Amino acid sequence: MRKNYGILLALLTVVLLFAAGCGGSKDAGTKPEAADGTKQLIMALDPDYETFDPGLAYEVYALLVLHPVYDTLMQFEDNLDAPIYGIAESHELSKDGLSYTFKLRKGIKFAGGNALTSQDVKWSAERSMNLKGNGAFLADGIKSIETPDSDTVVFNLKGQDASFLTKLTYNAFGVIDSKVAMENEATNAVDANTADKAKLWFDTHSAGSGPYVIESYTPKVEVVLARNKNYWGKAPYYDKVVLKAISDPGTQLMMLEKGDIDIAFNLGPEHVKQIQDKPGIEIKKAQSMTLTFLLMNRDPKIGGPIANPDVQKAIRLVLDYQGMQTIAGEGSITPVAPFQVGFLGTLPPRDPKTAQNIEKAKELMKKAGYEKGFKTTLEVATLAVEGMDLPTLAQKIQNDLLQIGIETEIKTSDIMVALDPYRKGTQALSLWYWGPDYPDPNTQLAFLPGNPVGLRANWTADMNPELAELGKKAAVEVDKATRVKNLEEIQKMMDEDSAFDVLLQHARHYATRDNIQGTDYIDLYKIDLKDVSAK
Amino acid sequence: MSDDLLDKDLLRISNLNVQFRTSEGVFKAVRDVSISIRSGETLGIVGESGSGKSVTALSIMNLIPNPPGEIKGDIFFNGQNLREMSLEEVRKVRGNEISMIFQEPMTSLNPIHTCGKQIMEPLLLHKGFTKHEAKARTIELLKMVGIPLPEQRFKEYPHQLSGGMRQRIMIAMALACRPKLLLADEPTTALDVTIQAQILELMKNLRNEIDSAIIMITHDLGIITEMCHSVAVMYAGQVVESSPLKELIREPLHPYTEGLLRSIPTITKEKQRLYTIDGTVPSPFNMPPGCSFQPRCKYSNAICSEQTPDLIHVSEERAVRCWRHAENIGIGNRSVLHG
Amino acid sequence: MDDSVLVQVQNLKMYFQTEGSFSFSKKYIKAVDDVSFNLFKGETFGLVGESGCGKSTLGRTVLGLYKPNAGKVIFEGENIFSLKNKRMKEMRKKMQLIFQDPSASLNPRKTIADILNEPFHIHQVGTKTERKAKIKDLMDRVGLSEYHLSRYPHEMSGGQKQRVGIARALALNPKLIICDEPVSALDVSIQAQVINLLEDLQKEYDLTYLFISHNLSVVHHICNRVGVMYLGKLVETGNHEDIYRNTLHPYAKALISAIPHTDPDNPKDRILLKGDVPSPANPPSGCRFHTRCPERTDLCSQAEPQLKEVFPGHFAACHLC
Amino acid sequence: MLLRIMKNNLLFSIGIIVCALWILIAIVTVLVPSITPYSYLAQDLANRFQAPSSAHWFGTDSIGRDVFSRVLVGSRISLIAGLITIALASLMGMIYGGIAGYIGGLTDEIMMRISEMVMAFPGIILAMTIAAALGPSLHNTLLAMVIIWWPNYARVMRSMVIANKENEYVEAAKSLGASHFRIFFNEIMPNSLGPVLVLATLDFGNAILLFSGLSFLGLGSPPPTPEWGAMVADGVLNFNYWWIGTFPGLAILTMSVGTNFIGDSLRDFLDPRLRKEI
Amino acid sequence: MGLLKYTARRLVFLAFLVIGVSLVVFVISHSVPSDPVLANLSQRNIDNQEMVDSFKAKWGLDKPMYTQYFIYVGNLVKGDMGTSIRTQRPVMDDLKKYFPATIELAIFSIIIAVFFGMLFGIISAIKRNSAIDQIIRGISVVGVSVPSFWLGLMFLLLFYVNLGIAPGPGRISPYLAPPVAVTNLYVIDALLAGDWSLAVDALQHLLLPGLVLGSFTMGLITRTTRSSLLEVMSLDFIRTARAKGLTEKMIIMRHALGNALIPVVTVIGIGFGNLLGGMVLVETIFAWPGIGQYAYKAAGNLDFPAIIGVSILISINYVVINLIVDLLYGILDPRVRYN
Repeated sequence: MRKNYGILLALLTVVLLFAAGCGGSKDAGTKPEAADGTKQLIMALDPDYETFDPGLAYEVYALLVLHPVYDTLMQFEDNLDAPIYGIAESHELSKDGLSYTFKLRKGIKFAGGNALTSQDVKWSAERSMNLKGNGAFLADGIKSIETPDSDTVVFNLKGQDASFLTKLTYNAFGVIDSKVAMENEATNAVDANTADKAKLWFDTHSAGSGPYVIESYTPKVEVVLARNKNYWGKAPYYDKVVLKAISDPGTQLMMLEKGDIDIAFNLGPEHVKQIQDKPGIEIKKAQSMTLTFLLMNRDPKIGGPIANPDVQKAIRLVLDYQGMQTIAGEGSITPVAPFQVGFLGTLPPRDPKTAQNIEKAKELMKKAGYEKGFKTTLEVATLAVEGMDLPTLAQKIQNDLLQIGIETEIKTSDIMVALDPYRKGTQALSLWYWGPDYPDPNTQLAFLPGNPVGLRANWTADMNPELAELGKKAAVEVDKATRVKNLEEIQKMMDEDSAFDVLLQHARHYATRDNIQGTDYIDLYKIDLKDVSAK
Repeated sequence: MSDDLLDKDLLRISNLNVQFRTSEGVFKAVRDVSISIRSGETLGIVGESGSGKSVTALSIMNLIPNPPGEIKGDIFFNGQNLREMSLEEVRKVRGNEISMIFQEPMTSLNPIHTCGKQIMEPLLLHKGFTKHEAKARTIELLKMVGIPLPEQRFKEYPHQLSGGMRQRIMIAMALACRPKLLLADEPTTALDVTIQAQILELMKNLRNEIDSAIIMITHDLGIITEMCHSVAVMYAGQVVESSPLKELIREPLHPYTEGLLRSIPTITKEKQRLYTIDGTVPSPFNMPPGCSFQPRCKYSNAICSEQTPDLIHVSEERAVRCWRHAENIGIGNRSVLHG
Repeated sequence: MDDSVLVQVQNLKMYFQTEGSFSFSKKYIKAVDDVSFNLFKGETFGLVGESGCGKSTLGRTVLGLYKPNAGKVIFEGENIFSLKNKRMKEMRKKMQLIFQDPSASLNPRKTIADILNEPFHIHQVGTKTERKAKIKDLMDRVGLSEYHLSRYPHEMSGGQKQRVGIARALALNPKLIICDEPVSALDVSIQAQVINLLEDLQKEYDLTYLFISHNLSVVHHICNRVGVMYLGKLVETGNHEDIYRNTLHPYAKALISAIPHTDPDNPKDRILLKGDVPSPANPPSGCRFHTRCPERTDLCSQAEPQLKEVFPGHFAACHLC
Repeated sequence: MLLRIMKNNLLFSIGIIVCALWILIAIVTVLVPSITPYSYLAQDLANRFQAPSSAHWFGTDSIGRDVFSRVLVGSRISLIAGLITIALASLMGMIYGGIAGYIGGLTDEIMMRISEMVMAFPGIILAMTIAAALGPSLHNTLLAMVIIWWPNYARVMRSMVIANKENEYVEAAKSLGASHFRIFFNEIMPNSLGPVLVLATLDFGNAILLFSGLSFLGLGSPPPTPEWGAMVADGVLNFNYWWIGTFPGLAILTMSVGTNFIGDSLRDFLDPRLRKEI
Repeated sequence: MGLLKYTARRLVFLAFLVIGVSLVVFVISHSVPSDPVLANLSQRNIDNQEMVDSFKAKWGLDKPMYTQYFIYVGNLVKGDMGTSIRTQRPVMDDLKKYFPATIELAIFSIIIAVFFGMLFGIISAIKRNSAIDQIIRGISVVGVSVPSFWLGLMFLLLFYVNLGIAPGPGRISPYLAPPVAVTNLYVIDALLAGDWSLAVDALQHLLLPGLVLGSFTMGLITRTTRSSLLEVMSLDFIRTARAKGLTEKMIIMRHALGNALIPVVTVIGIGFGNLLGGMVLVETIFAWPGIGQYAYKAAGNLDFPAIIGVSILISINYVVINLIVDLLYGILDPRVRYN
């Protein structure tokens, strides 16, 4: 008996290995066309999405999937300055600036066949608000939503909001087929955060009107989007889009080189260099809206010597921005203040060659009474920002700070764990990244003293009342010229006195096979999948 | 050597030397051993632990692992020199014409096979029996060695049996192919006194039935007395005396044999202080010069520590390795068995 | 009891549990089951029986190494099981143990000097120099040389190791030594040396021996009185002469007849017992020997025979006696 | 003895030489930090991602540090991590297992069930959780490793103690009136240590492996500590600069192979069952 | 009887284990300085007390620890392990999704490890101390010593990138769709669906991670097989088998291997346990969507419901594997059943 098992086992293994070995040598290297001729796009990325419920999803890559699935009233095409219409045809703003009235395009059907009405728009927005998910704050300013008729929807705001149209581009305002959703236990009621049971359904199904529908979702493996046959607009080129979850950029690169995938989305600057001259690959670069910055706590109880504004200024002067840009890769820049280049009113970035002034930094240290330097901890989350490893950058900062005698010990932790002390404002010196919540400079006002991010450095309004006041004005200003003036003034003030030092505005590096097009970078969506096609 | 000598002897070992190469050096386990046995005879080899008696038996079967062991000398079995046979040919003799019983019935049986399977194995291997025939013969054998309920025992595993029963299984296995020679290496040492008596009785009865020659290896002179016709006494790898049993008991020639006989307490003897052999067995790595027994021998004189005595015949059937007897007989009369 | 008695063993029972502690159905091996006998000062009492009969367990229980399930061991008038720790430690000096396997009973990581120093160390006896002198004396007594002191057990022969074991037992001047198969692991020529040594020491130190052995010839040689054990029970006790020449119990008879004899001219009739010793976990009813007894009657399987004095000083537990 | 084993055993000799070399490197780089061609911390952004050359034998990493120097300096961390883990885990396991084995009965049963629970607990997850909760640092990681590791030793120690408890020399000590304390530490412990030591030698490589695995996952000392596992992770990040990950990986391999060769040979040597001689 | 009792005892232990393991994680979760609530809300919502409260209410984090624990155990009995804070899905669903991928890889690599490990071990033991033995021992030690994350990297570089003879990371080629989920073992599901090429593709993807993951176990099995076989070959019953006249091959196949396998089974069990531990690293390198990556993410994010879920799963696995090993023991070794 035993002997027979042994032989069986041996045979089985040999057969398996043989099959594996032979097949491997034959197939690897080229991506065969699907047998039935369906056109398929394969994109590899390191996804952070955990759900595709448009009312709950708030992750960086959520819109990559949700944008082609759920239509929104407003959307972006390529320029983040001004949103354009999505399923809205036109809109009017009331004189007091508190009421937006949208007309919907006619004849739009959901993928399931139901007609899209203003009721669906209202229902979807209310559901998002009541689910109290991570993205719900975008709807904070909304007082009420009215639907005078089936293709008109009115948003009444609590106060003026210069960025309201931009906010509407988010998936929180993605229009859901409310009938289908309610069949699957969704609700827009006030108690939706406990009564709504549709999340699991939304993870693997969709009820939108966009060009694609979610065909399947295997967490950590792939999301498959299939063409929406009822789509109202121009049909996308690909029948199927497969988003492969491949967290390691090196692996993405390998697979791209092999032709196993069409897009490798999470490449670091260094990976790109590797494949510069490889045939069949097109390298894409774009300005990302992601910032990396240094948080310097203003509370002496937490920050110790770091809390001293002169020390903070000295740190800003001693850092080698040029070196950091080398690490972050070509295309990265250093804005003066936490306002991204590309947004309205942003000042030109620092010149990395002249930004560093060690002598002056030393003087400031002397002035602050820390001529001999001090020891502190530099906290950093273990993750990569736009392909740049944050702990690597931390080591560079550690090295630079030594020049004015600041000895740092790097403390790394997982992002979720690091977020806790960051949000509580208990970190003395920490390295962080920031992506705008919505593509409008107003989102950056959070960095001002007294505002949420400012408070994480315990930078209270009374420490710089002038700046805080200006920030409040800028938030509600709707006139473009005044906005620009205010924003520029804020940046100049923050260059002089700030609890933050913006180190980098990153470049986004990715690569595609050179036989596809329409893969340009849009910070909000990353890539607009419906636009991708073969050359 | 004459032909009739070969004819008479079923087994004749001459000048057997076995040595082991170990990390501490070479040690000679068996030195110049010559023994012969005729069909139907029972020969006892007696000696203390390390005297080389087991190694001698294993050498006959060519069971000494090589390396570290090395065997030299001739072993004639049925007129053929086993030492000159190929391993393949030796295997055909093993378990078939010569078989062996070991000391530890506990460990000498494979724990994961049934007793029946283990007894059947030599039958299938050497006799070309079918499984059915082999099973029938095995049951027969089990009955022969006095195992009750043989059909049931056939299916049982060794650990389900007592020590005495296991040793009976070993005997059945050894006798399966009706061997011409049976080597029994301390077959009862691990057993209790009453069980030992059973096994010895069994072997005595079987000896009459199967007509094999038996070499009985033991440290217990009592067992030798009960079982054997003739005896070879071994000390430090050498045969120091060989003799028919009764003569040996009555009149031991070698001082070691004498000491051995006198130092054993018996229930027949009067209570008196025991005779002792002083000192201990020499280390195999560090043999004394001359006679190996000389450091412990009360008769030793100058020559004993200078020259190694040969095994000399003092009569037709008796031989001894001792200078005392060599001198008694005189150089001229010495009939040297070998060398 | 008179002064001549050193140890009284009364109704001693020693059971071992076989199943784990979480088990509901507890099973016991009755290694020693209701055994009583006396040890007289200066005598050698031989305890014989086959493996598993409980003779070693009995020896160790008498020494207090096991806590018995029932019974008493009265040493010089005191029941050793009711002694407090400190008193018990004192008592330990008076009784010692010699083991069967001389290599197993010596700690392989200690030199002979360490091993022999241990009794003195444990009981805080003597100064360093006193101890040294005493150890030297002990080595002398058991026939070892001073240079052996620095050796490790594995560097010595079996006989030498057993001498060390004897020396250790003697160190604290005990009154009772329990010899558990002291010669059965030794070669014949060495066995005689050790037996002689034990006899010499007994005379010299006025020792009492409880001599446990399966070798009836050795027991015959060394013992004044003998007890025969079978399956945890004492089946016959008596003087050396009584046991060997006037054997009462059928088991004792079989045992004695099973000894291989060294006289080729007088082969004797042998009583062959059938079958094996039953398991002590599940002993037979009535007389425990009835399953193998050539003389059994119906009564034997029903009633358990008690040890009774058949002749003066000669006890046997058999319905036929 | 060492030389005698070495003479007959090629693998053992290799193991001894490799380990001796690493220990030497670790000691020398601590005593004479300037012996490395570059400081292991020196950044040179102009010369980042240099392939192996005569200037940088193992190339440079993402911020221009010399990989060779970092690999050399990294040896001390792996050695210390292995040493501390094994030392603490074996000490803890020995005491625990020793007590369980010596007392026996219900105590033993309960103690062994508890250790079995720890063994059943997925160690690496426990380590990750501890490191994530307390923040990654060398001593948190080592703490986690010790917590995972000790039951192995407890088990071996217990079985040794149970086996040795039955030895006659223990009974001899008991009959002499020795206390439990004395019996345990004087008679049983010394004779139970052998297998534990062999296990410890064999385990040393495993501890280095686990440690490097944890530091690969970012759970070791914070940067810029030149931990080999973290350096391999760096190599994965910078995939196509093969040298960044390959050399520290080889360093882990050689150290782990070295200790395993030693442990393996020692076990063969000390295991009497494999040295059976007639 | 004994077997049933034994199994029952193991199962009782399993219940204790689950409670113990979950309790340990629970205690850790409540003694760490980090706050999972804060860790899992977005940057904006953390400032919104209403959001925080509703989050806490949802996960029961506002109740005292022991209440939470009782709630948890109560749900566990009903088969509900709570909801992962990170994925927002029921932990049970997550485990069902990720575990098959891990099991498929583990089974594949254990097959590789057992086959080659035993093969190498047997060759090595037979050719003891020869060059091939040294080479195999070297390989097995390297197998045990090589850091899996590094080996995976090297394998991918060599076989996938440079030589192009092996497929890349993942369970199947990116352009293929996974088979209809039945068992969630892709190879089996593909075969069930009758898609032969998909099954082959899935098998190919198992090869590299399987080798990397199995290298440790393979080394362990080689080592154990070798030493176990050597040990068995020195036992008495092997001498008995030789004395019966069996050839070396027969001795190894019929008598030695069966006995030598017994300790190997334990090692296979240990190896299987180790595989699940080593998964974290290998899955990371090979983008394998299994329990290891899930656990890694869960631990890093202090997603305690998920951590407890994974821990319980793996602990149960450990106990079940041990149980299987013990039962196998009983099959391989007849002595076990009766002791």
